Amino acid sequence: DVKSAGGNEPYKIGAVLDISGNSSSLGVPERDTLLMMVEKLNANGGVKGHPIDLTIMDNKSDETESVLAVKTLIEKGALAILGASSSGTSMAMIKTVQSEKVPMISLAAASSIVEPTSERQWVYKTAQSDIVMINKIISYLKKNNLNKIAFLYMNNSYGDNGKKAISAAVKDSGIDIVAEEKFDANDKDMTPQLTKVKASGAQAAIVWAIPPSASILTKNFKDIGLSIPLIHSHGVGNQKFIELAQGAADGVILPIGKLSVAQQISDNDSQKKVLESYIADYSKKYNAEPNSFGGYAWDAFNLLVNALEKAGPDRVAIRDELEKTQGFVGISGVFNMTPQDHNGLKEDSAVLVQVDQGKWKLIE
Amino acid sequence: MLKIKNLGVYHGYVQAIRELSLEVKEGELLAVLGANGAGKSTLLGTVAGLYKPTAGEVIFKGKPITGQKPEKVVRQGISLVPEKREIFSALSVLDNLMLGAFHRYRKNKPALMNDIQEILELFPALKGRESDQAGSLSGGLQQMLAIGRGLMSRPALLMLDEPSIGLAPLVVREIMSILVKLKKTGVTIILVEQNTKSALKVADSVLVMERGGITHSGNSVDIIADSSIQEAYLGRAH
Amino acid sequence: MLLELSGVTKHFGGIAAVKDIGFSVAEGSIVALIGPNGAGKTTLFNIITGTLPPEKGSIVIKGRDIVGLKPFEIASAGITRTFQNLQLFSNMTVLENVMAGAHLRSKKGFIRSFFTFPGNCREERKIREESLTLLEDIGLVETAGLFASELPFGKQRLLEIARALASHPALVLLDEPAAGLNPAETEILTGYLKELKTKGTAMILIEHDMQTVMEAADRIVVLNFGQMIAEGTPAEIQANTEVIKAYLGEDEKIA
Amino acid sequence: MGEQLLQLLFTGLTLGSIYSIIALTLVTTFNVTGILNLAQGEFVVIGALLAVSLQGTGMPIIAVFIVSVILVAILGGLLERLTIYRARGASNLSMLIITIGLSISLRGLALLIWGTETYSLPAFSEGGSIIVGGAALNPQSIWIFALVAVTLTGLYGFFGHTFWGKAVKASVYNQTGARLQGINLNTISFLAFVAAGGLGAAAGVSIGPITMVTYDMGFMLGVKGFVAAAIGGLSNVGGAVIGGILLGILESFSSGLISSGLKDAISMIILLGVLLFRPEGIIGAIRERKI
Amino acid sequence: MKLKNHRGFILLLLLLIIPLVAESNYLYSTLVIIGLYAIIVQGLGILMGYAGQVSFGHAAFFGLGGYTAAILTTRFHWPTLLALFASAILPGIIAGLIGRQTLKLRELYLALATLSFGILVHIFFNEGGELTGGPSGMSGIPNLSIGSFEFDSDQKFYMLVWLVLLMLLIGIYNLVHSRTGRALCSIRESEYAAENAGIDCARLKLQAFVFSALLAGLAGGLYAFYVTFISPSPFSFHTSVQFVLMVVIGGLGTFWGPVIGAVVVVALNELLREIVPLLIPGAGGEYQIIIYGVILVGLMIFQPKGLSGIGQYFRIPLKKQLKTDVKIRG
Ligand SMILES: Nc1ncnc2c1ncn2[C@@H]1O[C@H](COP(=O)(O)OP(=O)(O)OP(=O)(O)O)[C@@H](O)[C@H]1O
Ligand SMILES: Nc1ncnc2c1ncn2[C@@H]1O[C@H](COP(=O)(O)OP(=O)(O)OP(=O)(O)O)[C@@H](O)[C@H]1O
Ligand SMILES: [Mg+2]
Ligand SMILES: [Mg+2]
Repeated sequence: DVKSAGGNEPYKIGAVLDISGNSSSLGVPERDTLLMMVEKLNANGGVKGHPIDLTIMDNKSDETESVLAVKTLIEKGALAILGASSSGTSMAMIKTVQSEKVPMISLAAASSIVEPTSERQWVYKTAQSDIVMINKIISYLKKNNLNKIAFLYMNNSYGDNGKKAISAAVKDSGIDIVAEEKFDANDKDMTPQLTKVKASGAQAAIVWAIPPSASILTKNFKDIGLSIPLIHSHGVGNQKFIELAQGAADGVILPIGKLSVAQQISDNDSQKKVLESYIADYSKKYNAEPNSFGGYAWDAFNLLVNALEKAGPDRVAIRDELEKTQGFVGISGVFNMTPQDHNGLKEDSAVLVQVDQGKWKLIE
Repeated sequence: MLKIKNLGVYHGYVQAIRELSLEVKEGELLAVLGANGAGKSTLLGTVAGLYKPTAGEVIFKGKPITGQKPEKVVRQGISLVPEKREIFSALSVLDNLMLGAFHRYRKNKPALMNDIQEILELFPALKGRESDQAGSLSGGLQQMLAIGRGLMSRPALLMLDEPSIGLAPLVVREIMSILVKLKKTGVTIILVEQNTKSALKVADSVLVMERGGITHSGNSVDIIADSSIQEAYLGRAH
Repeated sequence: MLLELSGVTKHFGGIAAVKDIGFSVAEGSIVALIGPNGAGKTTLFNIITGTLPPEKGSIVIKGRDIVGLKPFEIASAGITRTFQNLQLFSNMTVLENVMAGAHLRSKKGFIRSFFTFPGNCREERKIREESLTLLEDIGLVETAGLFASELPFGKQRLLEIARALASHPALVLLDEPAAGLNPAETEILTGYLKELKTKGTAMILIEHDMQTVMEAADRIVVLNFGQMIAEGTPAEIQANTEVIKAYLGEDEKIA
Repeated sequence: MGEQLLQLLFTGLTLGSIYSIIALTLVTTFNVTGILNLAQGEFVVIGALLAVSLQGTGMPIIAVFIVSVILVAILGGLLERLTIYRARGASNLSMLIITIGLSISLRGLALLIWGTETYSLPAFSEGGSIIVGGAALNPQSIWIFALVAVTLTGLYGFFGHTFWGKAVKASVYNQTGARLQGINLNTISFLAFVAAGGLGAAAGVSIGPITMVTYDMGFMLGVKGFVAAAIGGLSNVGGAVIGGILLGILESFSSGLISSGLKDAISMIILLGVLLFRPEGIIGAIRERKI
Repeated sequence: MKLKNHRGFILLLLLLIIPLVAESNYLYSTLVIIGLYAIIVQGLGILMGYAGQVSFGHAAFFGLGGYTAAILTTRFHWPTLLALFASAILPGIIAGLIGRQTLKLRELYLALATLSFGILVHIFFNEGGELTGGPSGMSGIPNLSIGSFEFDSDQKFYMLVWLVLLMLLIGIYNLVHSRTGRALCSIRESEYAAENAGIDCARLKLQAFVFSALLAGLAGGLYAFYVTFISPSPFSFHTSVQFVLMVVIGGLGTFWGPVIGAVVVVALNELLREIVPLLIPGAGGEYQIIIYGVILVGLMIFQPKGLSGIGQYFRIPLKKQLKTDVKIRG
């Protein structure tokens, strides 16, 4: 029972996650991580003796449901809201948390969730913005003198945000996008798009997508005999991608949070210890490797706990503390929040890796 | 052959048949008369298994068939030509006739084709239209098809619900003579008719229904002679 | 003349369902249309009411050619019908069926219906009263509240007639109205139709019951294989050998 | 350019084979019961997911195929008894809603058992793509076409040449009439769903190697199959196959030559065109006279 | 008119008093969503239940209304009230344009045509680039205001939505109890007979279609102003199916059916979310989905004519009820 843990009044927090529906592959590991974290925290005496009472609600990946869920949670007295898992469902909650003045930490990537910060005082997020990843890729391209690229993206808000970010980033960089193709999350064959890429003379292909379509694309890529470098986004940063691509993934390059290559990063890296303990805890409890989505939830939860410790059960104070976060070492990177930056992650939060015989290999 | 005891049938909460009992002997042609809504169609439908009685018993050849489903009843040798015809309008005339024999053959045998030829002889108007869609036929031709399909099942008990509807006078007479012939081969027939005159000509016995019950029954000669029935059901011309 | 047909023709595939038909219907008269099964009678009704387009020919009502008009326009020109294969509004009550038949006699459109309160609507009340009277005349008033599908077969036919009459048409096309009625009931119906005629409604009557035809019709048109084989008064038709051979049968005695 | 067009054609055929097999299963149930089974996509998915689990036990692929087909066929029959059978006599729309309800529940069940993960299935035959004229053809699509051909032949034989086939058709057009001829509608409906389950699973196991398998992909597959079936005329088995292939090729060429974002739009416009100008489908079905 | 016939309306009026007693934003949001759906489904009910024409594309009109409001206010800075009117009218016009051809189709074919229209519009939302904001959608939609009065709280919005609904219900009540309502029903029953009774079926069907699109658009506009963020995902085919579900669950061709359907579907979802974890500890969304589907199937089996028919159980004495059950078998 929650109350008995520390004998003190529990702190209520809420989470709205995309547990079922289209984005369930995000919401499920997030839920599992949160459940694990709460259990561990409460077992260790909670926040200054106050146990955490976490209510998780499933928005079924639906925006309207998201609004209803966040309102329920606020009604039940949640001090802060974690979630939602994807951009659309997060965006739908913003009006409510802004007008009800409840801090919210989104687990989705789109930078528009926290920008402009003047209209998003209550909204924070833990996933790296696309631009962080894009910059990693751009520098790789420049280093290898690849000036003509093809950009392929999934036709949803993940792909759309990637496209916006890269179009902005390649300006004045001397890199040309010579082919731009999109595909549906449900598509079963991307050969038509790749045929166009093949004809365009691109020197590298960049793909903004998640599995399974990202894996199908990778298979098709190999099948039609394309041999230019294939660069994916962090959206494929899990073992599943490699598994599904059935061998075709070898050679794929991508920027990624450090979680997947925790063993390979240098011991000096401040994140190393945090990463290893998360992996250990998660594998022990669920008998599976954690992925970056779970990592976003880990970060959001701990950021909140940090703020709670300093602020106590007061929404305004929690918000203020979140904004003051400095040097917080998380799974996705080291967070330094400011009033202008409600994400707080920089390029050092990502690394470039390459798939080598079915394993991630750090390449810098 | 067919025995009905104290039958009661409801449509919703309208009682369509109340405490009705009757008996039909083998090889008999029974005509059932009665005003609209008397319950004639309901009676036939109940025997055929389309409606479930709330009371009473239906016994066919000594075996109770009360409440059995139509697909089972027809296998016992009872066939109904329903008043709304219920033909398969998107299938061809030929297929419609074939399906009439479904419970006998289930396979496309030469014997089946012979039977179909026989039916087409009875209804020459259908000849040459075997491959037409049944739904494109005129009302009367559809009626012939429905009767033909009923005959295809070679029933021991044939029930016809107003077979003369929509048929030209010549054809009505033709049908009545077919019924007489059938009867001679030992088929038992229940004929519901509003075309009283024709029906009485061929019937052995007659039954008059009113509000779900039987008001008169007897052989056709007696019934024709009964002046009260004359007035109520036979109209002026007799 | 109320209705004049000439040269009306329609084929289905190879079958000439209706071929070069021409006759006319005088105001307030009954014309019977008879002929063997499949002769094209119903098809002719379908053509007159605009349900099927004719290939050739003209159909003129009150001086206006109605070929090419839609069925509802033809209805508002004053022609309604009953259907051989019943087309009742099954999930509506008997009264509603008749009131729907009276659609043309009221005016409110979609928007006005939305904004007016029906309880205060005089028009609606009037239609209701008239429909009940009509049901009374045809003998269905006790069943007014039943769903049309709950009526026995014979009464469903009567309801079709009532619905066709509800718009006060100049001409009604009746497709076998007496089918499913017993002789006594048929007699009542015949009387009713004759009375209707005296009130000025013209009718075309398809009917296989010769007694009704002979008694009610002013003129008879006989079709066979889509063609008109005879036209005349009941007495003339009765004596026409071709008609007897094709349709009535030798030994038929007509009262 | 020629090579590119050939590649697009091959891709279209691969997609087309997937859509055809699903359209074929949809049309079969529709022909037999008059019910448009929106849970058909779920049968496909569950068949494929079962195959994933069975394969995990080390069974050979042929055994996996058979067991999964049998299990889903049983599931289909079971669901028919539990739902469709109990609702018999209800309107078409109610039946449609029931199948929607079934598809929702089955999706939930799949989520519960197999989770949100994406799985892959091994191809029936070893080896990579077949290269023809510089373009790659996925060998699995040949297997799918074989399945389509076998099913199609079976269905044609059944509906066109057997007494039972006629009886089944008749029961769709007029239920009362059919029962009066001794045709048992309950059995037919039961068998139809058994077949729908079995065929669905067969489709699932064969397309899995190309599409990968997630618990929620049934819905989209169902919709695509539905569109393909409609292009073919909705009640015509041959039409369903042609509709499926057409849809696949159309999608492939429009995303390869025009714009991938508009690919679905183009197939929808084609569908609308077919509906408005040839509502009976590209292969005309018959229309009945009602008056 | 007798009081008895208006019990529903009185109940609705009572609902409007809730704000005086309750103070739960969650409750109001749920009621706002129910109200919006009820508006759409009530219009769809006229089209499906009365005119007998199925539409699997109404999420498109809902979305068109929402996007119209969003685009006009954020891109062109229209006054919100004016944009709200436009959000009803534009879908109406579009329905008018596509309806004439589409409504010639029957049953499943009509369902398919509306479905493909719905998917087309959804693609347009996704592909609209700058205009619609693409898959990421548009944020920054202002609050709805009339003059200086701003609908900035759930409570105010709730009052607005349900007042609109109440007024629409009164109109629809008039409509279905009028000559037009009867004519619509007769189209559903037999188009041949309706035409021969002088009813212009094509026109009337089109009117019903446009009417239902207007209502869906209006609800879409209100939705945009309520959530102040809009993206393509709430307007997909799934939503269209939900609307059809609501109509059928409530009861086709009944006046109260659609409202009941909207209430039941939304409330059921919310309830399951609360109750399922209590019944099955640790249960996630999976169980909710399964149970929801099972309930849906159960409703259709045991109440195939919809929930609004349930009232009859209370009116007919039990004895008669038993007899009613003895229907045609099979
Ligand atoms: N489906 C039904 N629902 C409700 N009531 C029905 C239904 N079918 C028939 N009835 C009622 O049952 C009674 C008997 O009807 P039935 O059809 O058996 O009469 P009938 O003698 O065949 O009449 P007809 O000569 O007109 O065919 C009638 O009162 C009728 O209203
Ligand atoms: N839609 C159609 N398609 C094909 N053939 C048709 C169609 N409608 C009618 N026919 C054919 O046209 C001919 C005339 O049919 P019609 O229904 O007019 O006959 P009828 O004189 O009314 O006969 P009955 O007295 O049997 O009702 C018939 O041979 C019929 O099969
Ligand atoms: Mg009868
Ligand atoms: Mg006719």
